[in-house]
Amino acid sequence: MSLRNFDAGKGLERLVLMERIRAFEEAARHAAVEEELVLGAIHLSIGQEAVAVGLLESLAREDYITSTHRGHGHTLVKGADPAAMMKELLGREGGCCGGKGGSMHIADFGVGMLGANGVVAANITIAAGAAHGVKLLGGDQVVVCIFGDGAANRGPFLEGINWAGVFDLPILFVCEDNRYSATTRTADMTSGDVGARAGALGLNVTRVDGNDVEEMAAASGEIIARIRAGGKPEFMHARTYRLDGHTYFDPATYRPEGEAERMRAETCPIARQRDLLGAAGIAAERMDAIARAARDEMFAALEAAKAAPWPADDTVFEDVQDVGSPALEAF
Amino acid sequence: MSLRNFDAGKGLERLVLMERIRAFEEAARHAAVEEELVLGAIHLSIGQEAVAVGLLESLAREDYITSTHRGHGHTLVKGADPAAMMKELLGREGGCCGGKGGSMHIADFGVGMLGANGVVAANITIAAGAAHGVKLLGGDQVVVCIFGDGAANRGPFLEGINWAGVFDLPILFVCEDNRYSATTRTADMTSGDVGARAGALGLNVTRVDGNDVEEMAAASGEIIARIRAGGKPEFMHARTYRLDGHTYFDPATYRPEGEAERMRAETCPIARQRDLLGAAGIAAERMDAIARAARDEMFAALEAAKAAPWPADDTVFEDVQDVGSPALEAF
Amino acid sequence: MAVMSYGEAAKLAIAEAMRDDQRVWCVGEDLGRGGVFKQYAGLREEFGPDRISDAPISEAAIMGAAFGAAMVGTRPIVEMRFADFALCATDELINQIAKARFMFGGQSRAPMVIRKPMGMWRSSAAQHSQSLEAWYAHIPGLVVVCPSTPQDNYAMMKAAIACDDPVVYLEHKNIWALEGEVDTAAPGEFGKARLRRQGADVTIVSWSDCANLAESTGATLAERGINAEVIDLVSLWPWDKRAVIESVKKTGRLIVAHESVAVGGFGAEVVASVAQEVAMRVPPRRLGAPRSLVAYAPNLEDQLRVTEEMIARAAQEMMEAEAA
Amino acid sequence: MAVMSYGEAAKLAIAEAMRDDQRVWCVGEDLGRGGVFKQYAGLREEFGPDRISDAPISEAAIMGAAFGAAMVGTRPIVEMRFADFALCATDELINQIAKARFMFGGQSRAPMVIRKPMGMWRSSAAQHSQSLEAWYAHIPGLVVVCPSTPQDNYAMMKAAIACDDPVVYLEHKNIWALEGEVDTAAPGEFGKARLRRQGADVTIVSWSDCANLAESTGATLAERGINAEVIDLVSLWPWDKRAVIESVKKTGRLIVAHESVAVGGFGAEVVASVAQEVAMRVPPRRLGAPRSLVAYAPNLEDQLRVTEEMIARAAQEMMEAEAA
Ligand SMILES: Cc1ncc(C[n+]2csc(CCOP(=O)(O)OP(=O)(O)O)c2C)c(N)n1
Ligand SMILES: Cc1ncc(C[n+]2csc(CCOP(=O)(O)OP(=O)(O)O)c2C)c(N)n1
Ligand SMILES: [Mg+2]
Ligand SMILES: [Mg+2]
Repeated sequence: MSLRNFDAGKGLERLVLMERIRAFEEAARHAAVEEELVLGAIHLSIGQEAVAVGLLESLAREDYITSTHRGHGHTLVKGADPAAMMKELLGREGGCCGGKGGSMHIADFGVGMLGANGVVAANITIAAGAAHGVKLLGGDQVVVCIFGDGAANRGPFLEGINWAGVFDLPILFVCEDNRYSATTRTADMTSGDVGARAGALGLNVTRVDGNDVEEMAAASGEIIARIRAGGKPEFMHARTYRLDGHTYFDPATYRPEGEAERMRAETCPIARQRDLLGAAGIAAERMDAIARAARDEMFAALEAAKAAPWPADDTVFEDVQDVGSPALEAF
Repeated sequence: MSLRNFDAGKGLERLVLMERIRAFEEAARHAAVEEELVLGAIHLSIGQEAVAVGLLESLAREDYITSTHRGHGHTLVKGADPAAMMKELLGREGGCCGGKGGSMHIADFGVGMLGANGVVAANITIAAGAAHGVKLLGGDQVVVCIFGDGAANRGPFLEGINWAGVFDLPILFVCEDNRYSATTRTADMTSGDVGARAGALGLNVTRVDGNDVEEMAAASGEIIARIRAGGKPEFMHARTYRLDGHTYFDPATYRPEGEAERMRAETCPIARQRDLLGAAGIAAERMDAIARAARDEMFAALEAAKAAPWPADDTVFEDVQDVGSPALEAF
Repeated sequence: MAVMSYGEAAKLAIAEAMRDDQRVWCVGEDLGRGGVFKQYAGLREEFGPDRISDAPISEAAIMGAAFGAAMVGTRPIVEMRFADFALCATDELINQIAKARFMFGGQSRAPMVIRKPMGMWRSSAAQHSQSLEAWYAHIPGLVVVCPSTPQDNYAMMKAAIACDDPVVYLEHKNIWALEGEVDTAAPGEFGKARLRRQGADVTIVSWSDCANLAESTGATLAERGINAEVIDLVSLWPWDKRAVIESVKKTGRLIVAHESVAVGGFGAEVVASVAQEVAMRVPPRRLGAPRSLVAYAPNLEDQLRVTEEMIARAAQEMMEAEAA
Repeated sequence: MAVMSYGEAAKLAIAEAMRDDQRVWCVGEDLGRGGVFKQYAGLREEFGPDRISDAPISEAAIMGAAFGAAMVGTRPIVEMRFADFALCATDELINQIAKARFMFGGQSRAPMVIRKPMGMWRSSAAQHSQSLEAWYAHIPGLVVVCPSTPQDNYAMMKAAIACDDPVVYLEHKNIWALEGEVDTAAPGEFGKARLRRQGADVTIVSWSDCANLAESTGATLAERGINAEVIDLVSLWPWDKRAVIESVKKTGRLIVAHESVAVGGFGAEVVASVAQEVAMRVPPRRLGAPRSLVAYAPNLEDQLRVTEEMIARAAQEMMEAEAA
């Protein structure tokens, strides 16, 4: 990213969002590791914040996204309340899913966040369908479907993207390529090229540096504008890097020595954005304050979550189904 | 196909095989329509014979194929006994699957024919696995996996081809593109290009006129030789045309007017091969005799099938499983 | 009351619902040409290609995309062609559709009808003949319907389309042409069994096409002096446990008959539920397919079928057992 | 006899089988790094990457390709990671693997072990917690195993690898670390239940981790003066119907307890089978999860669990019911 045309005000907003994601996940990790308050697996997107931030800023609240098991960042940027998210991670009342879903099923339909998913690639056909629904209802929302590099090896990748192409749906598919699928280097289990797959399925493909929030934002803005203007479905391949393990308890020892350290030093999207803003004349103190504020916000969210009660026991029988509900006497 | 380098002897052998497929299916259709002896659905490959014939002649008996619901031709060319096949279509004792499978599950493991399949695209991952097994066992067989154009829209297409690419397996995937998926024009439900999909999955792609048996044979021979020599998995897109309906009872009224008639007149692979052989000096009478012999052979197979008894009732409890078999007293 | 076939009855219900509610649409392979069993014949002409939508051969996408479209406010009817092919979309149905509302804490609904033509259909062999209704009854979040008559295929289809839960709708493909009277004013009710015959001697519980067999067995038994009460469950989840229990309390004898494999079939649920609440006069009986696969040859296929004679014999044996 | 964990026991069985038979190999995601539960830790070092093979995230291909490889003469062990993800390969397992031998008239076999770690594992929520053993028991062609102890996870894994049928092998992911003695000389037998405790008052039938709960409930009940006979089925297909029936003939009382959803669970099969053959002193009882989904919050998850107290109470009520 060069300084030409750089809008420092926008750049700062993006930094704020990235710091908030980072802080949310650090608070979540703290809750998990230090306080053992998060019982299920959580998957951190530390190092990948620029994708969520750059990608989603062009969306309106009414637009839709579907996400993955690694969806905190996407959910936060789409507009969900971090306190409700943190309560969900702790399985508490007031969690955005009432404590029933946890991190892997985080969702906030009120802001168009149609759900993380515990099944890799399952969100791809669902997102295509959301766009199909929008088209049938004559709405003008755009759908953004985010998945990992590993997801490109599952059948729904082909079926969902073909579907969007056939029905000409208002959707952007985004492969958030952090190079790993759990403990496996994705390249070792992938033949050919992910972007080319989408191209062969008839979609226009854009490749971006997913650790450059400015590039992400610029590219996403253009694509989403095209789609909103009645264009065809598109595909984005965003290269990034997962700085931590697959789950918070994965030491990620399978990575080549020094890789993570080097990537942390060279490509952390937050550090890069700070450098850029610094070069544009923004004082380090101001940026430190942003990071501190984000930390304060998210640790406060954690405190609020810790103070929240467990969901009422009998909510486990609610929202299963109306007809033949387990909450009914008869069953 | 030009006459340069044309080997009329080979060309005649190919004609024989195509006529045998055609005659087998005409006998089968006769049995179904006129005699109501075939009770399940059968899917005829009339018009597509050149694909089976050109494709499979380079295989040895030990090589493997997997096929689809439209698999009579492949099975026959791979070396199965037409009488056993016809018995299977009539559900009789002595059928290649003992009358348990019928047309859609026709198989002859003795000649490396690992089964037709009633589920579109399911044979793709299975074939990749057969090649995987060959590689693990240190065998030198090649696997040929045949599926339709409609199958390219199912997830196993992506998963199976990626698998073959990742594990570098001795397999040729062949899309037998007859333009239709049941009653739907496949192009209307397909985004992008099928060959390009395979290319994006890392495979070398060859496009051939599947109604030209000489071109089919030449291309297949080269590819299979490459694979046998230790090469990588490859992909072939063979364009052909289904002259009849999806099943024998489908009148196929959904096709544009005159399309089938035009295709029958212009592209029937048997007619084309006869023209070629005629130009090479082969007498029409000789070719007529080939057709007659094929018809005699297949109608004799039908008579043999009609004379065969039903399978013994209690075979329905055999070959389910060894452990916990329904044939055991206890169950 | 009009007389119509089982297939037409569901089509009428769909057409009426589509006229009433613009959000209802159908999607599946070949629907534009009427669907593989002609269940949609003529609907495209009225409703157009967007609402009677073709689909690629992509069962996972058909199911998953319909679900996505349901989440944003449409009401899809999903056609799976053969219940067997629906297995290509199992993750979508079981892990996504059935669970979403709960996992997301009530934020979403999946008002969908998932049509899965089921059952043996002469010489269709093992991949086109399955009856897996027991699977779906076991999955929280799903409603499961197995209609056996034109009346119920009309009324339950109407109810399924109106329902805000995902409904697995299993039509039996052997009875598309079965004709009967349809009262379009009679509403379909989930969990309400249909009494196909009253009787005091033995209760025969069934569903789907087997319920038709059970009813005719009832007539046969009557000639032999046995009054069977024949209950067609119509829906398996919820199912009318009360009606069955009341009947068995009266008759003291229970036979459950279904086409699907007996082992682990829903008949086990019925028998177990009754056994937990009613002391029967004689041990209950389950009739279903042996744990073997559906074969192509007709004589082999027949080995797997529950027949009228099997049900009648069971009833007679139960009467005699006690007499003895 | 060595003491080892449930997870190690299966690993030992696999390692021994792989040493004995070059055709045996394992395939699944992340196996090279030991697998998600470390069930394969160290095996790649001994057997190399071809026989402890990584896989793309392609459950359908893992299942389908392993089947293809089985058809040509290898003996694959397929790792599905979580039983839930196996639903992405349902067509491959149900329509292909289970049916091939039959459809092809005995020409092929599918000697495969399909490992599906099942069950609730603290706060894994609805997509990582399912117990669907009842589904597989209902499918002709499949063998179904649910071991609950290191001994059985060793012996049954050995038997499963040696078996020429496809074996759905459901390990419970809550007990990987459970330790116990393993007699490597004692062969595993399909369809042979393990008597976990002898008693004459009430028969408690269970499997998978719930069998451990049933055994400890037996001890608790003994303190309260009730002698429970605790039967661990170990395999659900085939299952040891005779052992259960003989036991219930003795005790006259039957409880079936399992972690999975009660409605349509395999407990229904057990209760129905017994009810068809044995006149019991009191109505049988089934204990399983309510027909709801597994929730993330621990207190909600606990609402779905069968507990020792629930089983004990059921036994006591059954004793008192008769006394009254
Ligand atoms: C169908 C399915 N298979 C396997 C898993 C287990 N799993 C969870 S996350 C993951 C890796 C996914 O990799 P990728 O798509 O690149 O996303 P990332 O974790 O890198 O964000 C795997 C294999 C799953 N959740 N779903
Ligand atoms: C998974 C699945 N979906 C649907 C069907 C029904 N079906 C049988 S053949 C067919 C058309 C297949 O088209 P194509 O792959 O082009 O093969 P063709 O029939 O043209 O040879 C369909 C949809 C099926 N058998 N399996
Ligand atoms: Mg990744
Ligand atoms: Mg085709």
